Amino acid sequence: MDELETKIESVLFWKGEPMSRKKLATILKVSENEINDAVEKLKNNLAHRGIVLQEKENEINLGTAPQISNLIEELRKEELNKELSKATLETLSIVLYKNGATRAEIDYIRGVNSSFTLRALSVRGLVEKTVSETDNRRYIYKPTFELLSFMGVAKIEDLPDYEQVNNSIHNAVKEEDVVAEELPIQNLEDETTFEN
Amino acid sequence: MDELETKIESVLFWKGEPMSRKKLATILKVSENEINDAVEKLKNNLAHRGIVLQEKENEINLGTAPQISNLIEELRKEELNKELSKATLETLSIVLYKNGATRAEIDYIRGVNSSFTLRALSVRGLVEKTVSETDNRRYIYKPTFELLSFMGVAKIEDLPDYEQVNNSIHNAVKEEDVVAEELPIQNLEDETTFEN
Amino acid sequence: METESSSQIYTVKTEAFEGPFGLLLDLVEKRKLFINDVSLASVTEDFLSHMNSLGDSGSLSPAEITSFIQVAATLILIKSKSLLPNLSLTDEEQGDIKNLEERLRLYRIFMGLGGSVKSSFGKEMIFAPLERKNEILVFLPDSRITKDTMMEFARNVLGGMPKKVFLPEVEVRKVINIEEVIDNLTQRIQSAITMSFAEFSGKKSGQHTRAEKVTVIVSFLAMLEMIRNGILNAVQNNHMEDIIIEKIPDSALVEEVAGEIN
Repeated sequence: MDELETKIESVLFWKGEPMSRKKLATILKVSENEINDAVEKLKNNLAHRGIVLQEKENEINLGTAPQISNLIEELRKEELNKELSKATLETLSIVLYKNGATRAEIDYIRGVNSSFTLRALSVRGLVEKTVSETDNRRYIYKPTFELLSFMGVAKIEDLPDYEQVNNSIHNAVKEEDVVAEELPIQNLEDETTFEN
Repeated sequence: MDELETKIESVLFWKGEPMSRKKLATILKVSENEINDAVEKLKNNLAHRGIVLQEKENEINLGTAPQISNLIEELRKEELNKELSKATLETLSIVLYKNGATRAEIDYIRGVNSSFTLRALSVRGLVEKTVSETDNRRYIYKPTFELLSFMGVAKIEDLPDYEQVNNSIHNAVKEEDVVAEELPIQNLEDETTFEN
Repeated sequence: METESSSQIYTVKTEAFEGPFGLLLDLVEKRKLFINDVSLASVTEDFLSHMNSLGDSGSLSPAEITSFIQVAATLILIKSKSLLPNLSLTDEEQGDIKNLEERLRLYRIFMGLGGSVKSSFGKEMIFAPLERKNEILVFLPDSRITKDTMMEFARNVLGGMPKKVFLPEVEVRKVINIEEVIDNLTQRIQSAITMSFAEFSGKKSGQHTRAEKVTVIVSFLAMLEMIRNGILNAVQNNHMEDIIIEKIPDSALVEEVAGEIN
């Protein structure tokens, strides 16, 4: 294990929360490319261990290996809320397999207004609302590390059939903007609603 | 890495504090000898990494590698001295005006998960986590005495418009049922997501 | 909370919340059909009568009624066109039909994915480490924590929460609009019947005799009348009910506070 890799592992362990690669580069006084290389190595090193490295966009995080799930669950004092309503499942599958979606896109696919479902998912920490990188007037609901953790995947691409599904739906959803105005309540609400 | 070693690493990583070999043997349903062998292997495996295995009498623990201690100390100072985010201040205001709140209540009012912001507030001694007097399975976040005196209030009721804002918060949390109707998700008792 | 197996057949009355696509897809799939205009035309009557009974039972919120009605309007178009091929549709109407098919296909994809999410969710999980204990007790406040800023933040976050309000007028307008759509379609169908009178007698009509075809159309018109009344009932039963919408938070206030401090 090289020095940078060691440091990254240490810092992530100490922090116990997700950190951005950018932040790590600043702290460790190296380039982001160097961070990326070291993270790749660290990930390989952790491949068959009790700790996994999770990745999401620019952030990385350490967690327990999914195969130990039952054991840790037993050790926890509090019960996990694993309940998912039909509305929640639909919404989560859209947010996951599209790797982030606007509320208009979600409403378009579901045929119903999803604002309450999205708020509840956000309260549970399973999705987060972020400003679109390409259009700062739009909000995108994205999967959180917490959601990836519940799904037991280190990164979004590890979801079953992700690649295949993601390709096929991207081709199919192009027309969403045209129809967004048809949706109930849509126009009454502003996307800033849940901002914090 | 064999299975037992993986499990030990996972549990120690998750727990973040020293555990006795005996306790590990009980949890993992193996003999103490088996634990000793696996711990020896784990120690060797971790020898040149960012996470090290520490032993003290009969207890073992995972910690950051000693050669990284200066870096960690720097990070700790930086974390303690950085400006509080808007999200953190917002969370603090609810803890103050609710005069003690569960994380679920704070999440519900804010519409987002507040684990990280509550952690940031705890680390800086602004709020403290206590077990609820009425329900010992629930944690309540309370403002610290130091915070109140820093703000120049002798008691929480001296906050401006305390009664009115406090009432609004109580009503907002009560209305929870109304909103949860469509989304059978919200559970005030549920502190589980990130926390223990 | 659903604990039922995925094989359980959709039942209209029991589900607390089921959007129009769930119902429509179920009707199409029960008949083992592909999603296209032909299959949608064949399930239109079923969809409308299910919708009507949902409306009568009062189990739909106004927002839900609206989303069902939107789909119903498009289905009625599809059905009318299938009964009367010479009925001319506007570009917008044709667009609605194409969109409905596409949305339904997408919805089916995500319904399936929802099943796979359900089967992995919470099974083999990754856990974040427990909160590390604070070894050193410190008190490190921030100059922005004052009595006034805390009050502003608290008021602001409360102001941003979803509020209960009355059914917005626009919802009612959309519902009224569907009435017009039905009236308008009824007229168009009636005049199309006259226009295509000759066509009915021709051999193009396949197995249907002229009399049969007229009967089908007349009963569809009767159905439309029933739906029209059903929608009115649903609206009358529901439109005074509260629904909840989001209030736009006055985030400017927080910024103002922050600005004052900086």
